[in-house]
Amino acid sequence: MKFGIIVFPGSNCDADCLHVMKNVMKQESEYIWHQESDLSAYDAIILPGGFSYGDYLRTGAIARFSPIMSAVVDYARQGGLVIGICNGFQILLEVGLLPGAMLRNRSLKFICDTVNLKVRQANTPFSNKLEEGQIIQVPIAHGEGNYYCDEKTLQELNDNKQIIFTYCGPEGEESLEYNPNGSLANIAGICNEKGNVLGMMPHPERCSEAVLGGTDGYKIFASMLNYLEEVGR
Amino acid sequence: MFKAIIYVTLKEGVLDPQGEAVKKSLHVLNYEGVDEVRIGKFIEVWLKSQDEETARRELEDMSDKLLANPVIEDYRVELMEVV
Amino acid sequence: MFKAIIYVTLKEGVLDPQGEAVKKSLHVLNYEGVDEVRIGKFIEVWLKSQDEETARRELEDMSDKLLANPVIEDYRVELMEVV
Amino acid sequence: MKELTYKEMGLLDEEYQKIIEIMGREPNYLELGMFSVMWSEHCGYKNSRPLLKNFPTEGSQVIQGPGENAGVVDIGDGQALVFKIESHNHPSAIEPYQGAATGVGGIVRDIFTMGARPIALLNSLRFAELDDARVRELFSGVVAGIAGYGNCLGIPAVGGEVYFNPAYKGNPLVNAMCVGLVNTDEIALAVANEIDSPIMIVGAKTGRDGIHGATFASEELSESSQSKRPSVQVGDPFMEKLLIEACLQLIKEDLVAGMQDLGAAGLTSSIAETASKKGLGVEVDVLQVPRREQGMTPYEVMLSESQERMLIVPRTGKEERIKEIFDKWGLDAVVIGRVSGDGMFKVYEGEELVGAVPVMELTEGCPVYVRQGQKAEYYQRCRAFDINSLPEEKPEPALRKLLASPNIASKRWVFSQYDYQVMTNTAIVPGDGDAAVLRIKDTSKGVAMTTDCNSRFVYLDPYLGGVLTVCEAARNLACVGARPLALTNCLNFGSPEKPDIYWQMEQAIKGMADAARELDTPVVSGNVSLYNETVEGAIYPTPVVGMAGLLKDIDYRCDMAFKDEGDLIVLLGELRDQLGGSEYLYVCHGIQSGAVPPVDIKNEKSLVEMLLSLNADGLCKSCHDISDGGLAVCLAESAIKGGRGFTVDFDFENKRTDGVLFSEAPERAVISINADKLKKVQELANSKGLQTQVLGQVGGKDLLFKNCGQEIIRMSLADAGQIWEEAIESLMK
Ligand SMILES: Nc1ncnc2c1ncn2[C@@H]1O[C@H](COP(=O)(O)OP(=O)(O)O)[C@@H](O)[C@H]1O
Ligand SMILES: [Mg+2]
Repeated sequence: MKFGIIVFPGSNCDADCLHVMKNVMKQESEYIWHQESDLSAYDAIILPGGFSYGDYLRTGAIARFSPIMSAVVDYARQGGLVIGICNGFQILLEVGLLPGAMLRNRSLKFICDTVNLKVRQANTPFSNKLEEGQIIQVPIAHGEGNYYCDEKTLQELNDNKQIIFTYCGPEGEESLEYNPNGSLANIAGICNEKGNVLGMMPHPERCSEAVLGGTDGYKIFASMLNYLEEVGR
Repeated sequence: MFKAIIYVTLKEGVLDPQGEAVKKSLHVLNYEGVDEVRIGKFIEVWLKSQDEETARRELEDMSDKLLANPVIEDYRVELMEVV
Repeated sequence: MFKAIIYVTLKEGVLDPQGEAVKKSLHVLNYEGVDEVRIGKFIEVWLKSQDEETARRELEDMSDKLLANPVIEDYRVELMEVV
Repeated sequence: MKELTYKEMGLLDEEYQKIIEIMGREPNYLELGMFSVMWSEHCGYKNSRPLLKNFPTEGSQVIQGPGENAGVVDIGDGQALVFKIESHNHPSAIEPYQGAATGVGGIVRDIFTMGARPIALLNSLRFAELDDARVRELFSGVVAGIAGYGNCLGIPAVGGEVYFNPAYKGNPLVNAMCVGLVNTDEIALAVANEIDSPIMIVGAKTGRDGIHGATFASEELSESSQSKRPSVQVGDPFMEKLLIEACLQLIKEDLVAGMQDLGAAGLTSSIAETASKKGLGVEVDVLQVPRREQGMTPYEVMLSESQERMLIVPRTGKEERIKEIFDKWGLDAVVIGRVSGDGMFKVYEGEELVGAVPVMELTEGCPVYVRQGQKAEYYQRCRAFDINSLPEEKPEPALRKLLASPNIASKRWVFSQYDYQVMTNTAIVPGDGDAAVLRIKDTSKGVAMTTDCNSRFVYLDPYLGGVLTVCEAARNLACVGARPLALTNCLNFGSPEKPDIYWQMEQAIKGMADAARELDTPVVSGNVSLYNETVEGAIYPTPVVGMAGLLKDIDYRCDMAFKDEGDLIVLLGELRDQLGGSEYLYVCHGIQSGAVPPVDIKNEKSLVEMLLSLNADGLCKSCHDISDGGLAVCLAESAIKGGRGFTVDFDFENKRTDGVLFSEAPERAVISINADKLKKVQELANSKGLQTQVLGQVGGKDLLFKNCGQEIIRMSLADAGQIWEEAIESLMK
């Protein structure tokens, strides 16, 4: 399979994603500069973390106008797999592929840590190698991961089973105490209605190798591969 | 030449953690009369445009697209002609 | 009850990376008439105070201490009485 | 802008005379400004140069010692580490967020200027105590500034230290270190070596910010520092990120002959340094320099310290390709002048020559002062302080107080604001080991790094303190399994013009040099920050050491957490009870005094070798050196980190209980091992001439200390963990 990793000015997890896809997942992978406009060669697209355009004005706000983003929107509408991690998630919100918006962390501080996530849906292209209710450990690192949407949207997210990952405690408690940033309903990751676009604040690429202290992230990328192999693009 | 100020505020009902934090700090500093604090930003734009109407249209356009996020923010444009 | 708005801007000559980035982005979006962009913030404060004078003094005090950073920012207080 | 006199620019009468001699006339205002910044302590090292000569700077591992933007050390496989530490004390005192942020920006530029990809940040911070609201503001501003800048760049901040002491009231210290990775055949240097080659400036536009920043950094902080506030700059980490990517691309394509960042003293200093290496001259036209503000004078352009700018001397014929690359990243690259053969630094404004100064005089001509140090008045008094005159504090409350001391408590409040995992290399994260460990992708290697300085020791005994600082850094690296390679240092002191301060500098540097020589960790780079004083006096002398080391096999790294029930806890080194200068004396008795524990550098070296052998053989399950808070805190931290209690029971001999528990004497570490490995450990220790002692076992839910079977401390693990984890957090609420 061939993965494309989009590079905006200010992306800084692009190399990490490339490393994991290439050297750990052993897939053909390459960078796509934000001024490109053709995604036809790729089986899946990754929007990596970082500070595109310095995150000035609002996170993801300027990046969404990069030429590549209209291609990403088309790609997603045609059912292509798109995963946005951290800043990638923020960009997906701004461009409207996912509903809602990001606010600053409740603490107003950037926070770097490893958190527990509950897998809320396992039959998605991104979580089929995980089990529903399973608790995984994934690093976070962000200043604006406080997910917000209006009530109606939240209802829809619930009804359509679009909430994929939530922050939780070691026993799966989904309380405020285990919510690192104040996000609505402890949301850590959501997908679109069709299920082919995922946005998540935690960084699976930071826990895909044992030397980094955990491999739960590996399973998210393995799910994507599995899906692509089974269903095709 | 026109100068515009676009005031961007969080929508009512959207929690403003920064405003909350500032309020708390002000209480700590003994300004107990402070009831509420909300924080917004404003964007000053100097632009050349044919006329006021065009300028206003352009500015609203910019705001809808880029300067404000309609999911969480409201905005208001103030426009003046400058020399 | 008073409502105040404190406008905080970067001092003249101080680099405004945000404004620069927004300007560039507006050019990319074909708003070529945009000459300059500066970004500031404003803080809305609702407070109880004896009278306008006291309120103003308190607000200037708060701004000096907390709301603005005198090293790189200027501020301006707008005050009105509300019911 | 009001014109300054030479005195206001920080020049002495005799220095001004020397300038007139050099020029053969009165300098004009621009020329005077250029001299004054280049001859400031910050750029010219006029008070410290003679002392720095004492440092050992050579070794088979050293590729580049002091004199370039950063030092370079060989790590095998054609790869090298590039690192340096630098201060941003005064800007941070005035504007903590931006001061600290631009400090990070500056040190990062020093690293990629060498052609290296920055892979890690560390920092060393000093503040007064947190009960003061202004200190809390400084502390949170500085941490947020470091985070704001470094996180945006995507360089993990993997280590550092924070200390609180009244000695830093009004004059906090903010030292930032950056480590980069480079292929040895791609190291870039800051030289212009061809006459007529163009000189380009790239990156941010030049504004009026930071004029005379270098001078400002070389003065005491006073009321009038307030009026120099506009010299504080705002950083743009996004711009810097673009610069990193673009500049590293230039190196990959071998397009540049020389590259130099614009730091202190801006264009003046970077151009002078680039040209002076080969004794060449240079001509620049200030009108070509892209500006952010209108009406800037040549003086302002040449002295501006606007951030995020680089100077580039292209290889012949490569300007166009260089422009293309910068264009891709949305950056301007502009030719502003050319290299000349006459040794003069000529500044033009269009056609008009507005200043001309001999390049070498700016750099090498800087006067040097060899001063006379004098032993500080407090030294004998503190040494003679009789600790036996103090009552012993009860062990358990004492341990609680120590765990709650911000100097010892968990620094999570700080490092959780730093992205320490980006780049996916961090194998030992902040707080988990005595040093940070990073893997080097595509190899089995790892590198480790740490910053250290116990400035209370340095104050009480500058020579010993200097030795101990270097020893602690080396020990920390050995604890995680890394062989110490070389060090960088940031010498933070008060005014060198005061004889007792000069004595502190002399002695500390001598101590550091002796230890560095013995431990084979030469000095490859560094920075000097003097005049760290306020009206209330000088800071504690704080010569911060940043050290880097190499692990041959990343799989044999070791953290400090106890792992399994029943593991043996072994002390490497001796029981010692010297309490001079300890945190215990300060926290429990309010005293910062006493004789600093002596150190035998040879013995410390044996310990380092022992730790390296143990880790190379995979014998240690955990390893933690004894430093702040002593043996008791060392054990408590390993327990908290591992989520496992312990029982230690040993003979305190005739020593003071508080001494045995809380002495910060060096040459010691505590390891935990599988019980069947004890014999091997003992044999190894014997062969190195080191003592070992089994203290007890890992297990249970309590921290249990016994002296010959008699219980002296029993604290629940949960209790200890909570005190230690939440101390700083709760002070910052
Ligand atoms: N305390 C020190 N120990 C060793 N080298 C030092 C020390 N202080 C400065 N240096 C070296 O002197 C040179 C000049 O330092 P500096 O002016 O800080 O460089 P830059 O202008 O690149 O920031 C550098 O090579 C630096 O490593
Ligand atoms: Mg430099």
